[in-house]
Amino acid sequence: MDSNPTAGLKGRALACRRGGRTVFQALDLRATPGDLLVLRGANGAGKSSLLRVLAGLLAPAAGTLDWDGEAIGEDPAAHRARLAFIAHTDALKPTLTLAEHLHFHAALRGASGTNVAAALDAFGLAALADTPARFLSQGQRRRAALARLLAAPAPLWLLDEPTNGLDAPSVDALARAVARHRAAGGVVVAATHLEFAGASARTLTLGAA
Amino acid sequence: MAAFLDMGGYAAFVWPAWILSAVVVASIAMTSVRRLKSLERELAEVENGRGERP
Amino acid sequence: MNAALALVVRDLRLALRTPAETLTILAFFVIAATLFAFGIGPEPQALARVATGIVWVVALLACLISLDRLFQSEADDGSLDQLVLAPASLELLVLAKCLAQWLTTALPLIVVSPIVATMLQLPAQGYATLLLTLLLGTPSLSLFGAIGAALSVGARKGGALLALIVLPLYIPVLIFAVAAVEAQIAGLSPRPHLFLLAGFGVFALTITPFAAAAALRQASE
Amino acid sequence: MNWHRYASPANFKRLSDRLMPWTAGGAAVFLAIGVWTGLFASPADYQQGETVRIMYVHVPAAWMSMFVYANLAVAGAAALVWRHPLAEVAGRAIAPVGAAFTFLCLVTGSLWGKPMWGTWWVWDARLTSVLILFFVYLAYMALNSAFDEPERGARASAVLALVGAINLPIIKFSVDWWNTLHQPASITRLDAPAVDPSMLVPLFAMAVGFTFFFLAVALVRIRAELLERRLEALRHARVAGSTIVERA
Repeated sequence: MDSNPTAGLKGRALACRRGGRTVFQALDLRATPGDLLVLRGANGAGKSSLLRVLAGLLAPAAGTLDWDGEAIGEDPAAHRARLAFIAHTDALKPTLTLAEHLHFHAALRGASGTNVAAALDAFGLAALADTPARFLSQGQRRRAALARLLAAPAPLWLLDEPTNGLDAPSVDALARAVARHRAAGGVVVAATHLEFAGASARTLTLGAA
Repeated sequence: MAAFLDMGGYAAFVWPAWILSAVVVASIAMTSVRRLKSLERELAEVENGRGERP
Repeated sequence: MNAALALVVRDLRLALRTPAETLTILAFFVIAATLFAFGIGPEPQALARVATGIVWVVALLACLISLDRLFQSEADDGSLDQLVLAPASLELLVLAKCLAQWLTTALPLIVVSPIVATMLQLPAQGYATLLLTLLLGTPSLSLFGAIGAALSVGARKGGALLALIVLPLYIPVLIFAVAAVEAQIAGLSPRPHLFLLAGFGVFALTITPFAAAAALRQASE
Repeated sequence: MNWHRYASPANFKRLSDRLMPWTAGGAAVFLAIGVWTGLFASPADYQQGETVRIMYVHVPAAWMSMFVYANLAVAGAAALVWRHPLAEVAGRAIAPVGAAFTFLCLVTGSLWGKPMWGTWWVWDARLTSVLILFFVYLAYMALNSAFDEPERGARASAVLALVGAINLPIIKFSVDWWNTLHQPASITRLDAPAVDPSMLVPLFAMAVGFTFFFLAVALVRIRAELLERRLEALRHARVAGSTIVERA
């Protein structure tokens, strides 16, 4: 990747208010292509709120947020197109099979379905492709949610507690996917307690007031 | 005076209409002011840290 | 475009996989109509006089009931975030949800309505216009219902919040539709009422995407 | 003119203290004139007799129900477009007042209808439209308080207020359409009674009096809402332990 100084995600003096109180304020963050930014902090410190601000779901009370030097508010559709957001919930319909979920997700994001098989395989779900979601365990459901990252490729990954309910091999699968994504110049922002990412991760701690 | 109160035979309709209007206006005013006063008291307590009610 | 199409296909697939939901709506439609017969009495003339109104009111309520989960189910399992974050415009996706809801609820109601109308002794010349008014009117019910459903995502459970929000908006549909059928029965032309009904549908089509999308964006803040 | 500074309770208190004498005073003066001319100093109507006096509260109440709803829609638009906290709070504060006036309009309409038309409720196009407006008020208030977060309720009901504002004229049209279709010959078609000049004074005085009263009460209720929001924020803060940046 060119060493363009403004590439990637850049937040300046971000503030977020919810329920009339300030969740965080005067927060700066930087994640250049190939970076992993890990968000740390106690519950209620605003990790999830920050991820929703980065995704454009929640407007910041103050501050600016740029991608490649351009404010994300300039072209919301482009920002939505460049990100993949995995929240606490797995967004799985009980009666739909895993393959159907991923094909729908790919179509929803305007991607072709060619990556679905690879996505399932990467998270060890190839054998469960035609299994309705209601039969899956908590860990399998979590892996199915994470498989969306590969089914519809996007440069910016926003992950909220991705390792919840994952067993060790699954955490490794996620770590491998994150490493490959970073190597390809992608940006990953993850709120997590586990050290799953390995080397060279930036850390931002919230709620250290 | 009685003729006035009788309202040409329609007393049963004119007076309730006006009395209800007065009641509605008065109750709006009273409830609003009372609510404001109680909130002011409560806020004063909480801000000075005395009132510990969560 | 294929994002919206994919959403319609997914919702139709979900509906086909859980037919119970659609069947319960249809069962409600028939049972509620028969309640009116018990209330008004079996004499054909008495029922015929009010048949159009009953069929339409009960169809309207059946449609309302099916809308309660339209977006709440998406919010519960986290799909709402994915819809709001899709590159495709949320306004378009809202229309896709409305189309899917219309196909899975209103269409079956329209298919069943002649049976209910017969039970309520609807005069013979009214059937064609009844079906036409249902075809023209139910889209407005799905559209305005979607606004109500989007607004009440995340609201505290219970109560008739959706009904309270949406029913006043249904009044013009009910008035124009019943007027059209009754005009037909009385031998008059239903055309003016049908045009108003269709016009109201176009109006609903224009404001629903924006109102519902705004409500969904609020819900996923 | 930065409106944002009025969002803080202290600033808004100064504004309302300045406006209160004018609004409350205006209400007292005009309502006094209205009551005096309406009940005592105006002749009975040649056609309706004394029942015309009911009109002096019924028509102003109808005017208020629409005037307050217009305010609600404007506040809603401001809350959605500029996300102004004052607009969000104003909606929640004034909706009950609008609903109360609409209820008053319905009851006085019924009290007026009984001697005129012989029944407590007549599906007259105007009365029916006011009834529907009453339902919309109830829906607004229900939606406004149907969420744990006050902001969420305020913005959701703001959308409803706007959707309602666009729909009310159409609903009014459809009710008129419905009314003309089913015009029962039996009930005499009571058009708006010929309002001769002596009636204008009480009618106008009561309407202006109600409007001033509404403005005065709105100031009080908005202040109360701002304080409640502040209290809510303080309680949240205590729970979350995070500091509050600016004091009242």
